[in-house]
Amino acid sequence: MLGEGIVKGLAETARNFLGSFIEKDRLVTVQYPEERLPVVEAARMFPFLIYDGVDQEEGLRCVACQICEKECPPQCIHIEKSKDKKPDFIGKQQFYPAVFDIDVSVCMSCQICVEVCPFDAIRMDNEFELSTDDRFAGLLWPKEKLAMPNEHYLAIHPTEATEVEARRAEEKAQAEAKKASQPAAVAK
Amino acid sequence: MTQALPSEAEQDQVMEISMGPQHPSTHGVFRMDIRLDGERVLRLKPVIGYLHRNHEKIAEAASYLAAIPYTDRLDYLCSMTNNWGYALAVEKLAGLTVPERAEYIRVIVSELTRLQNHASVVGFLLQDMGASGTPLMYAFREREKVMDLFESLSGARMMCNYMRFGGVRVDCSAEWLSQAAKVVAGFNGFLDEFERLLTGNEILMARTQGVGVLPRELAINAGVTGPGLRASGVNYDLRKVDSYGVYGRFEFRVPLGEHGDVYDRYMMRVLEMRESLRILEQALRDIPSGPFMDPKARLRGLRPKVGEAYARIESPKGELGFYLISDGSPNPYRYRVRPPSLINLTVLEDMCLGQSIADVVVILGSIDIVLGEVDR
Amino acid sequence: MQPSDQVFVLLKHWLVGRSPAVMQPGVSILLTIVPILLIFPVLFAVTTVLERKGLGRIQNRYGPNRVGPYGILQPLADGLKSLTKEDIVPSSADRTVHFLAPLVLLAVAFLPYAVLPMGRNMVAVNLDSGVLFFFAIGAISELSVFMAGWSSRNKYSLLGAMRAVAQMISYEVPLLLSSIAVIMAAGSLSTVEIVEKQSGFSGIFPHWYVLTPWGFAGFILFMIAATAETNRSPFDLPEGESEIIAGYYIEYSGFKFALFFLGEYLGMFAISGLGITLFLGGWSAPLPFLTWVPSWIWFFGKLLGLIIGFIWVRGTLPRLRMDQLMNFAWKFMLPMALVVVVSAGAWRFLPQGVTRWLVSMVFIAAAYVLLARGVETRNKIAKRTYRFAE
Amino acid sequence: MSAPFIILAAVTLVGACAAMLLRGLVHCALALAVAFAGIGALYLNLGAQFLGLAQLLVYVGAIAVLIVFVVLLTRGGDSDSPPLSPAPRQFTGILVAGAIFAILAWAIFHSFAIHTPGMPAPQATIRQLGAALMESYALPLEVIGLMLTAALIGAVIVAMKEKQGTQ
Amino acid sequence: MDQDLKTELSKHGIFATTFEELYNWGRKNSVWPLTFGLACCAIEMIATTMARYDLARFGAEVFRASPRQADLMIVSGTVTKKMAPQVVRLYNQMPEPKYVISMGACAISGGPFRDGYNVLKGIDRYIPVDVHIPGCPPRPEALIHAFMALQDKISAQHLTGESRPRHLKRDLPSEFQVPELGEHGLEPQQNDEVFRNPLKVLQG
Amino acid sequence: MTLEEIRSRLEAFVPGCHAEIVVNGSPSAQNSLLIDRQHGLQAAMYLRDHPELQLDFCSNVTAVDWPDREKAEKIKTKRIVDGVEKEVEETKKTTIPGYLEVVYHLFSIAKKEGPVVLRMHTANRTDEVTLQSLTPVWRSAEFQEREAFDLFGIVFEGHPDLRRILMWEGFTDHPMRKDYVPPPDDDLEILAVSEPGA
Repeated sequence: MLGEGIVKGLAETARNFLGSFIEKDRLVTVQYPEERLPVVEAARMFPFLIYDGVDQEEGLRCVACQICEKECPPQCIHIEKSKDKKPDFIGKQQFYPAVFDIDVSVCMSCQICVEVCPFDAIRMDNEFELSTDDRFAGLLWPKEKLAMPNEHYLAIHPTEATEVEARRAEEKAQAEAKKASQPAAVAK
Repeated sequence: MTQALPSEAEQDQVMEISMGPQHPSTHGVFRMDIRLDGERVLRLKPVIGYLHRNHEKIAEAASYLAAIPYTDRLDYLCSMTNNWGYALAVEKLAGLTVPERAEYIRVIVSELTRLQNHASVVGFLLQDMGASGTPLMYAFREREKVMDLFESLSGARMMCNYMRFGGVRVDCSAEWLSQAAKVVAGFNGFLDEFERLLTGNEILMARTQGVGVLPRELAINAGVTGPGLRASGVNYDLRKVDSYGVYGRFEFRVPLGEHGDVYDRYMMRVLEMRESLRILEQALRDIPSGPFMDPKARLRGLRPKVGEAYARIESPKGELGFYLISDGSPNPYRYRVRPPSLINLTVLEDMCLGQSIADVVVILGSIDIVLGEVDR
Repeated sequence: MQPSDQVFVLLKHWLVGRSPAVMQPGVSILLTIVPILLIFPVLFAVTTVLERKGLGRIQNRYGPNRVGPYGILQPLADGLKSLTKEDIVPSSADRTVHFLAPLVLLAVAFLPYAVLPMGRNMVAVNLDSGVLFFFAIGAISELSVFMAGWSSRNKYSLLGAMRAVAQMISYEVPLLLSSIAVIMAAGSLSTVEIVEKQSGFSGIFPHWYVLTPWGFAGFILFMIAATAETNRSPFDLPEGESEIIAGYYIEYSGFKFALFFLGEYLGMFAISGLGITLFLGGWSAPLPFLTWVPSWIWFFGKLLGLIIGFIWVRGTLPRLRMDQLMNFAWKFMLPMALVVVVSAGAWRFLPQGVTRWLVSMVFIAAAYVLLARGVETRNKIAKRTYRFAE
Repeated sequence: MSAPFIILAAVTLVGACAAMLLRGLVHCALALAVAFAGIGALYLNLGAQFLGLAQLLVYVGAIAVLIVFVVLLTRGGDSDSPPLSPAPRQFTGILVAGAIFAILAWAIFHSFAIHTPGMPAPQATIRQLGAALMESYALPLEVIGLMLTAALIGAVIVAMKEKQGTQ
Repeated sequence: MDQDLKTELSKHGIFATTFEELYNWGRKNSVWPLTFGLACCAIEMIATTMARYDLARFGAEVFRASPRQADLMIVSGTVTKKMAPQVVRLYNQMPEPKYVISMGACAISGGPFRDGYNVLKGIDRYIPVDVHIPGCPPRPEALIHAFMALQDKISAQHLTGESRPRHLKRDLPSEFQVPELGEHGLEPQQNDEVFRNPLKVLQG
Repeated sequence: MTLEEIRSRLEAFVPGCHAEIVVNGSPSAQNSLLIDRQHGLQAAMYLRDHPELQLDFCSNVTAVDWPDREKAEKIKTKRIVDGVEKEVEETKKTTIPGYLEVVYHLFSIAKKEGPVVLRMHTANRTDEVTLQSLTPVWRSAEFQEREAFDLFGIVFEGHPDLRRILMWEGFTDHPMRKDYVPPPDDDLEILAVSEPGA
């Protein structure tokens, strides 16, 4: 009969209207900024560089191998290799990035830089409150802004970070064992 | 339903309007140059290219891996299926195999994609019909649940960048699977609600039945694929025809329409969502454990042998194909997307002739285009 | 009678009495007009918030709730913004007509309140032909809509205006016819008299016309036609956003646009007020033991109820197409309204009792079944079943 | 002559003149609507409530809108003014207007009403109007009704033929 | 008015409001966006208005399809060269005061597609942008955040003095040059009145 | 039906048609059929209407740009060097003239088979870029051929509405060609310049 479907539809909206006062399921709004959705571990927004220890320059894991720069699909990473070298966590001499910029106005948050990085140096942050009225300087992040302590990594990606930690500890142990077994080589 | 058009002499009130590229119901930056007699459409020419982002050119200049995040942005409602289509093409080109677990994960995520795409499309269709947002809100309420799943799996809500040639990027946890099962279990309730709200609604029926009829022969000849083709009564679902991935193992039905009008296309989507739920239930139940990547697959520096491959999948919009030519270098020599949205648009004019302008937006909504894919 | 019932009437008398004798007629007029000019725009503001919040609740969300406590200051902010917004007149537009259109609409939107009895003894002018006045004024608003659409020199606005005028003319017919049923039953064109006819009770049932078979059908028809007259969803084709963007006021910005909004809502209140007057017993209480509640509270309460109904319908239904809308007006609403008139006539001349209920009901039900089938076959709408391929 | 009468008369006259003199057709139609409204208001001012409101409802609400619609549908609503009619036709117009004015004036001056001053205006309520229409003037009413019905059916038939022709 | 005095007054229940504050309060709390989506970000923009995030809480659900009635243009997605003239035209049609949020990488700089031959490298080349949101696409919360940043920006504006908002400076245009579709690309490539290219700023 | 059978039937039933099988070296093994440019339409018609093939569905239409290229072939020849017969590799360079190619992927909905891949070449990349349009056979080629016209500059004879589709009217280049150079833009150096350190 004509009108039946309309009445059914009206009943449905009425149910939702009244339900919104009773059931939480019917009122799904999360009132940002006061309420926030839980941030999932996998969430990714823009990359950051990890450093160990307290000193940014000292502990930066990046060795300026430039793989991420090459693989970055939109080409938003800009790296200039240092002239000198510094030791990394296992004591091997490595280059470090003299300049490491990410143009977040171009970055597409694809995480490919993270996937290709062999040094666990770059990871994705989940910070998204980044709006700014500064088009150039505000969105071109230099090394100083990108560097984050390892604790931050552990905090936002705990599962993955602990795995990385364990692996790195093992590598370090191996390197030290190697060092211990071949003291002559090192001495030379 | 094409009515006879008035002759030139009778066309005294002919009006040319150009709908778009900024128009609330063109689903993005799409323009239609329409010639109207009163409110009746005499001619309709789609004008596209307002979102032509040079996807193919960019992909040809980038490595095989770098193209994956770009495929996310093709049909930006269904990044997972786009990923799959591309991954399938590269796998064919390079001769990679996919572990079973990865195949199941692929099925799960792409059926979830289908659910959220169809729900949003129906919502948008109703929005075009002037329902002040309510069906769309309900659809997006459910879509957010799928988005949450995608985010906790891949890290991003829309641009998942999840599949890799030879598997998927990360494994899904048992927790995620149970969460997905919960979403799937709740989805039927949503569909019931949606159908109570809409399916029997006389206004919806009056607006959609007999409107925008696409005859079977034209649909086939014009290469229409997806729900639009099946609404015209053609039994052609690539999940059945090609049985790519592990689709051969699931029990599901392909709904078929009879009239080929907007209502049928609407119902196809609703019914397909129900079938997708069946597939999801089976896949979530049967997913095996094991590796999720082909150990032979190399992400960086993949250099397939000289040759070419065309692979296609049933994306929610229709047949999504990828055609790759390799010249042995790390970049594809030719990278081509067969966009279902664009090709389904071919028949827009045929469906709209003789209809009123209010029907045009409804017909367009029922085709389900995404401009990112139309223009690439 | 309760003093609270007549509080406004007494207040007015008191104020008029206190003013110098020469100014008394002027003061009396002023005290009648000013409250109307104040109350309904405020009601408009409240309604916009109510509508946005109500739609929000229907759609599982909160709606505006951050501007002021619970978002009640939202319309104030919107108003302030609209006032200070740049007023753009398109260079190709007809400046005079473009300027006049919202003013005419607004003037016309306020006039019908003159004959609406908003409480016992609370009517601005007790015209003998109040209902006729209401429709006569309402007819002018079509012209203002046309003026707005035509003067903008925009294809969409012209299309919107044509749609609006065609639709308003078409739905005026069933609107009038369903009112005529009431006028026949009441034997008067005066709104005050019509309400008074309905204010009695039989047992616990009030004498509202909506509680008779023809009155019920007439009320439904009246509200459908009213929805169309005020361009509310699902008859909001003139401003059908998904097709012709914003319809006839597409080129209006700033405060003029706000005036259109105001005019539209005022029209909605006025026609709801008429619906209440004609079918829902105006200011009269629904149950005998509730007569102690002041009459104006009943009127505004009913008004609020109808507004919520409008919002509810808007939150649920998609929009009709123009030809379907016209077909519906002429091939369903009009014959149905005629049947309602006939049925009301039968009601009047048959003796009280079961027979007239039965006769009236049979009339309405038979007509509904036949006409509904007609609508279904004409639009070829039917439920469908689908086949599946394995 | 009271102030309201003067104002209303002025509005009506200005509206009527504008309807003749304005260049844009739509403007003319709108001015005509103003003139109609003015006449309606004059009726109201004279205490003929029903007539005044009916004038508003029918002339402003229906006829003016119809005119506007017709202008729009036939000419696309463009403001391209038609060339002013040539002098001979203007002359005929003036002649016709003068003749009508003369006849009306003659009729009014010879009418019964103005020669019997002091007669109180009859209290014509709507009930009386209805009764008059249904009782003493039932036949004319029916005839008019029949004619209108015939016209309506004729219009429908013409429209249907056109529709068939296009199909 | 003196801020200390005002807080003191408000403690005693007296709300002193200057005209400036009222004006800013009005326009900040009633920002109606233009129904206008370009690409992927538009979906997130729609998601922002939907039940989960509900932009309506800020009074901003009144998406107007006609630029004449809109206050805010959310450039959500890739602006192609073919579309750019249309975007500028729409901006020109909006009445003052009008705001622009450039949502997502593509709108800011062309984003991942900036190497494309048909992609405009940032909408700020032609129209002034108030807030940029990086991300591809930004989360709905990020859009709300940007919206609140815009509100803060509005309420901090003074109506007089050099820092007054753009629409109150008589000498600044409210309409901007619409680029033309040329044989190889847009002409001109940017509107120098609007676009501050750091390259040029540095050079001179 | 194998590709070889299709080829021989085509050549038999479409008079004057010359078809050639292009072997695809990749694991996908999707070999294709190169048809001469004069008989494309007829061949397509034949393939669509043939009761055993029923290739009623033209899924994908692609253009490929092949600029002039030098093909370096390593040829092993036996030559007597220093009196000993040795296998010596020689590189032989041949210049292959450039052309534009269109590829059609055909499927059969009725038979649920496919793909059959058709290719056609233009004579060169500059002035003789005309091919027969297959839109009269399959409507689905309409927009895709327009796209090939727009982005590659292939002119399709017999196309009902051959206009630019993605780029605007008045645009003169064909950007998907391999030698297309976009107009210069001074933007891309901003990144390096606006660096705080620089």
